[in-house]
Amino acid sequence: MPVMTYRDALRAAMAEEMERDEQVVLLGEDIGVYGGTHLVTNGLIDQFGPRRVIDTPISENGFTGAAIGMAMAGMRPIVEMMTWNFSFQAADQIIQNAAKIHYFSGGQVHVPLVIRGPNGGGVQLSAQHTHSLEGFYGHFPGLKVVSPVTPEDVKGMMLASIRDPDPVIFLEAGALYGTKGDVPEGDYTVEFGKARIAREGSDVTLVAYGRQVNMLLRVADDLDKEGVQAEVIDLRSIRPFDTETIITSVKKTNRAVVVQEQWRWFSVASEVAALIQEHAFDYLDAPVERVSGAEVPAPYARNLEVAGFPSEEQILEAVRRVLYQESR
Amino acid sequence: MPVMTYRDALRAAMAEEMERDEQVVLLGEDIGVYGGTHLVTNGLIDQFGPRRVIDTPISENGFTGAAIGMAMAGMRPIVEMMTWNFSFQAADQIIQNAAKIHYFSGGQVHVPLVIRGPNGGGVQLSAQHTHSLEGFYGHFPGLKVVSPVTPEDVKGMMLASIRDPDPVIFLEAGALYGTKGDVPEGDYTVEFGKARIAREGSDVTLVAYGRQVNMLLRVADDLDKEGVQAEVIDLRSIRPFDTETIITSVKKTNRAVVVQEQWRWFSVASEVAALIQEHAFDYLDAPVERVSGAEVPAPYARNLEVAGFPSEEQILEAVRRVLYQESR
Amino acid sequence: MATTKRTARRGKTGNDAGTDSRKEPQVQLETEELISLYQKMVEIRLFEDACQRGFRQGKIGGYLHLYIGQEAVATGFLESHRSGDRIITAYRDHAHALLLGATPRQIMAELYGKGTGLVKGKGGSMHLFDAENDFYGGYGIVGGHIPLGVGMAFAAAYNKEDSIVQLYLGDGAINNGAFHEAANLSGLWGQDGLNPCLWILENNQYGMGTSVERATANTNLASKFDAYGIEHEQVDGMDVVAVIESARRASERVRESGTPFAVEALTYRIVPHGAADFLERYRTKEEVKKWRERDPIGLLEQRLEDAGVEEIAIAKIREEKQDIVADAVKFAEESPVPELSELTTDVYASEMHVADAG
Amino acid sequence: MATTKRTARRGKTGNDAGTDSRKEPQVQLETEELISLYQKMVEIRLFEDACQRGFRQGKIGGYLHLYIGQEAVATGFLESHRSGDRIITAYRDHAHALLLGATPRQIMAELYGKGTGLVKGKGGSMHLFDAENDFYGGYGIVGGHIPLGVGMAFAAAYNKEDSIVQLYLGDGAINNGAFHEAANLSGLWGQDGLNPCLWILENNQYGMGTSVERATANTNLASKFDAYGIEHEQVDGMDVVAVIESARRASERVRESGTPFAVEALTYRIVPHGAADFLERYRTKEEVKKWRERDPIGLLEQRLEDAGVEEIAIAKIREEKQDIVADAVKFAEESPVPELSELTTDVYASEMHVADAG
Ligand SMILES: Cc1ncc(C[n+]2csc(CCOP(=O)(O)OP(=O)(O)O)c2C)c(N)n1
Ligand SMILES: Cc1ncc(C[n+]2csc(CCOP(=O)(O)OP(=O)(O)O)c2C)c(N)n1
Ligand SMILES: [Mg+2]
Ligand SMILES: [Mg+2]
Repeated sequence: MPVMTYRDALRAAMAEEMERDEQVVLLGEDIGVYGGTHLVTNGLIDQFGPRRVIDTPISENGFTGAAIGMAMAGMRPIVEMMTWNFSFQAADQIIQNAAKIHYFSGGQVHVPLVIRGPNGGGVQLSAQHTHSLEGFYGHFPGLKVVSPVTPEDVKGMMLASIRDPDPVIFLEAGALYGTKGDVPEGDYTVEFGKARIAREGSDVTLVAYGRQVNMLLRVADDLDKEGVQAEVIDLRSIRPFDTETIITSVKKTNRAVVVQEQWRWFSVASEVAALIQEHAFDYLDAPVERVSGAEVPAPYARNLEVAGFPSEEQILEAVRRVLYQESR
Repeated sequence: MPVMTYRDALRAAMAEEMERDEQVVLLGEDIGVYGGTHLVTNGLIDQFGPRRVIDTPISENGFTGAAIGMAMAGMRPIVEMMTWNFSFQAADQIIQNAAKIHYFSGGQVHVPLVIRGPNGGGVQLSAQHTHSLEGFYGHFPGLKVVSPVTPEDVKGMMLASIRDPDPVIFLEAGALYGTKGDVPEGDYTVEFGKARIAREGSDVTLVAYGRQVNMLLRVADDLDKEGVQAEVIDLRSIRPFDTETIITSVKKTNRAVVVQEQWRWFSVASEVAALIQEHAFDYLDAPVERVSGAEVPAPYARNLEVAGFPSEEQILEAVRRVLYQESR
Repeated sequence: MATTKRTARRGKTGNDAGTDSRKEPQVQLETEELISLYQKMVEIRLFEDACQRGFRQGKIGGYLHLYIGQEAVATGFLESHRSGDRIITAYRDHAHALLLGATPRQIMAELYGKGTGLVKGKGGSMHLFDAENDFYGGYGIVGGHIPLGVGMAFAAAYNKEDSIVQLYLGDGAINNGAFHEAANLSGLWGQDGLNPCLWILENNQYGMGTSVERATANTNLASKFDAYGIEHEQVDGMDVVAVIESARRASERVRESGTPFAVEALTYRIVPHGAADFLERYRTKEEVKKWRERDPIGLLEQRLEDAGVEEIAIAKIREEKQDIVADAVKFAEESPVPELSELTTDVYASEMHVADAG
Repeated sequence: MATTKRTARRGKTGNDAGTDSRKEPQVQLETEELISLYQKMVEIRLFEDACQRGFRQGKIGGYLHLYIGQEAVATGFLESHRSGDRIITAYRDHAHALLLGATPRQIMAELYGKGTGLVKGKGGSMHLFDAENDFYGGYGIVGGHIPLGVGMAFAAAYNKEDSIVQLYLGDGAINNGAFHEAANLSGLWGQDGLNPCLWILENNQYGMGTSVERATANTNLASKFDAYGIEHEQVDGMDVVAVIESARRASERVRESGTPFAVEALTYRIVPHGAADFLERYRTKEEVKKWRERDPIGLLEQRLEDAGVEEIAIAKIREEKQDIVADAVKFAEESPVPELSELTTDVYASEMHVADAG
């Protein structure tokens, strides 16, 4: 299989689908002439022209709404949020229109729209530029929310997203744009609502999505040395959500740790813990542990920033607690 | 104690504090000349004049941001969201500025701001006008989020909110504006982060906030007849959150049901369930049950709407399940 | 006529758009056409009256916003509607749906929350949709629908449909950021012929209880389109013939060029903002009375009389329409409520099941 | 000078603001004053150069936006700053902080993420704050800070402070809905003398890689304030003397009246948008070169020479400032990183403990 970066997998999916379907267009700030601030759309304007790769003014609410209108009229727009941090300005369009029009139109109209862009912490971008919005958008029925981590999934889920008749919130792990992985040749899609078992194991279930999955794989390696076999689950899709894969795993391991970069209160990890205790109550040997970002707006200084993100140490400690190797 | 409606308790708190402190001003759409669409601010423009009761154009982002600026310059503005459904347009100001300025200014500036208005479902307001946003805003460090249900708490928490040095998201149970209750005389505040035991009981812990608390009290009455003593906890404050009161209760009852009008995924109930399994794992005799709104945008037709809100029946069933009177 | 009074009333409008919104229109309509217009406008008026009754009886719930006083605007503009032109507006949307071809039965059943409703009882008054007849809603958040209209106009041009969008908005909505961002996109895309969008600003003088003068320092609302390079004019929104004249010219221009154009229709909401409102402290009875003298239906009756149509013929139209509306109410009353299973349909267009939705 | 070229370049501006932004200013400055301006502008320039180096060395992280080419704007406007006047801008904020009195040490330490930084290492380049010296930030979301400035102006008038707000924004930000809503409030409140806000639009021709022409159909940005009833003018933002002239007049007017006024300063960002950017496909080398000929520091040197200041005196200023900047870098390098306990302070101003935060 060819090896590709996360970034290139994204671009390939979009370019291939644009070749196939003229109704697919891109909108966003500086995605065309400038080449995309993260170079995800680099070169596409040369390939498809400015009618299909549309540079927009700085008006997230306006162009997201316009894209919804295009979708209602039969197009398949892909909106780039330069970063998801800017999407609060578009929250009204995403939550009040994209998510609900199909319903309140009694099914007459639907919104085949993808909104994509980097999500999650980067390198010292500080408070206004550091958010993980899986739970924030995942809360709303009518939206689909995905957060792939491998280049293979990135391409397959992007293709699935573009072809999906509903609005998809596509949360990219911005910090991983340069990471590489195998990507199958030819046309393929990765179904929403199916988690991926990134590593099998029998002693403890570790759950994450986005770049924390890679962290869990490293932790699992460490645990392996200690003779602990961790099963690592990559959620991939936040809405729809794959409860079954998690429960099956926990019924086997009897222990679970959920890791996320986002704040803990009212989050994805809250839901995962709630679901596990609900569906695997009699199988749990220890409370589900959660490791989340510090409850602070992201600081700038590198040492503070690092201290605020979940660390491998914190995860290890949590695993030890669920294994009762360390007191809670 | 004098009896007051929810609405009047709100107005009394604001009016009294406006008398005391000239820096307190109100902003919002049609809160002045029109009298407030829910009459909460009715008459205040006559009492305090248009410089302090400021009718704004329909620009939630703009006037919320302006209020943040006022607060930074030493004022204590209270913003009315005509309904919280419109706050998505102001999400950028609330989340990116109000919540974070104190932090990213290194503590130099703070934002004593209250944003208030009705939240939660009403009577057939349908998809765009029906949201419960406790978890949505509660997710963000830097914000405080409260959701009182009795007129006594409404007044005491509004006074506490206005005097608070931080931004407070004040979520009113719009459906209860006309309900009455005792309100203490004189000046008093209700501390944030303390849940209220609305009814004591030993057999099961029922947790809610807002108008679902009243529903739980009715359910508790029904259960009483069956000989089941339910303890009803009114969270009152979502951020800060009173974990202790809940855990203490569950350690006594060994069973819990959490009820909310908001959607279940990534919500307040998720967090409550996660917290209980975390802190009272060995005390739990059954998985924590959650009863939430249907996972659909709110429909208009009354029969559908009612079917989408949590019902007393659903709650009763959930209670029976945690009591193992009914199979899960 | 009250030209001077209006000018005085609008005070500091700085109205230099060069359009005297009250001059006698040039367009000549046949008597047949006038009658047809009257039929439409009376149907709207009577339909709205019936809604108000249904609301008072508690049979209609939620928010209900009536179009009484503004009938000439949508009626006039939709005379220029060609099949395929997409129409979008806010929550004051009954007239638009009716004029585009939804039946009074379908709409009334929707308001009654019945399964036979235009959107199956799911949307209610604020969310009428009739995509088959080119009506794309029906939205409840002020400003929120505006970018959608601009996007639909883009799509029309992109797909060389030769259709345009009629995008309606209110005087209150113009102060919302969504308007600004969308109008800017419209002007920008229009430079490449990619935005055949006819902006129809229904200036009914108030956004809820806030007059234009209390909502913005520049009360010449049409002039706000200058910021986006969008040309504009004003029209007397009480006179359906004047509206038709403007609509024809404007929609043709938009269709030919693919560039947007804006018309501010000066009109008046004679009834309270919502059907639940009763206090109207924000305006005087005298003001309402003065505007009532220019009630669009009254003005049209005048034109009919001038054209020699007999009072009895006019009365007959009203009766016919009264019957149609009564039939709609009956239909709505008798229709079944939606099946409970409808609660969870239409959340997703895909097969995704709602139960494992999140 | 390049008056004609500029006019040509701006193409369809429809620039009818009546201001020829290139005419020789009337204001007469003493040589001392010119020297003082030069000191400030050179300090900014050298400071920014040092930032760029620190960024390349990996010692400065995050986003870093430099003010090179635009020095005359903040320098000129802040000459009119009176103690108590609040200043607010976006993320291109080093110059503003320096001019208001934050030391190069404090700012550089902030950029280096040190505990001695202006905001304790918590905000970084985009979030400088120095409230004691009237600087209210420092914001990273385009458009987001604009309503704050309008609110602060309201507060100043409400409390009869006799102070004004200088509210800076970019040509890209003007297309954002936050601008529209805030400008509308400013114009509206200004009618009652409740908005002493001086709007300073730094039109550096680009929002990131998008030129003004590609961002809006009406490229006369100052004219956009008409929609809000806010008067405006344009000024040559490369000539600090011209800026000072405009700033004096405008700020006095705002202070006296309590009403807003807007100045569009035509300027140019000579460096890439952010320090991490290298591709500049969106503009030509020739264009940059032409603007460089009007580098604000070069223009001021010309004025100094015309006033008889010797080349050697000018060089000496540069050296002094180079030393100050070098000292700041050294200070930043040697300062300790913040205590880890700082992670959880300043989340709330109240006693609320972060651990039970939610
Ligand atoms: C964002 C938002 N804010 C507030 C409201 C409440 N609201 C509903 S209608 C209305 C007035 C709108 O005025 P205008 O645009 O002039 O339309 P009109 O009602 O006059 O037809 C307001 C404030 C809303 N629906 N959405
Ligand atoms: C809402 C939002 N969208 C996008 C961005 C990314 N971004 C940062 S700066 C910038 C350009 C802003 O241009 P302008 O206002 O002209 O200021 P300048 O950088 O030229 O000083 C963009 C698009 C952002 N920070 N916020
Ligand atoms: Mg109106
Ligand atoms: Mg710029």
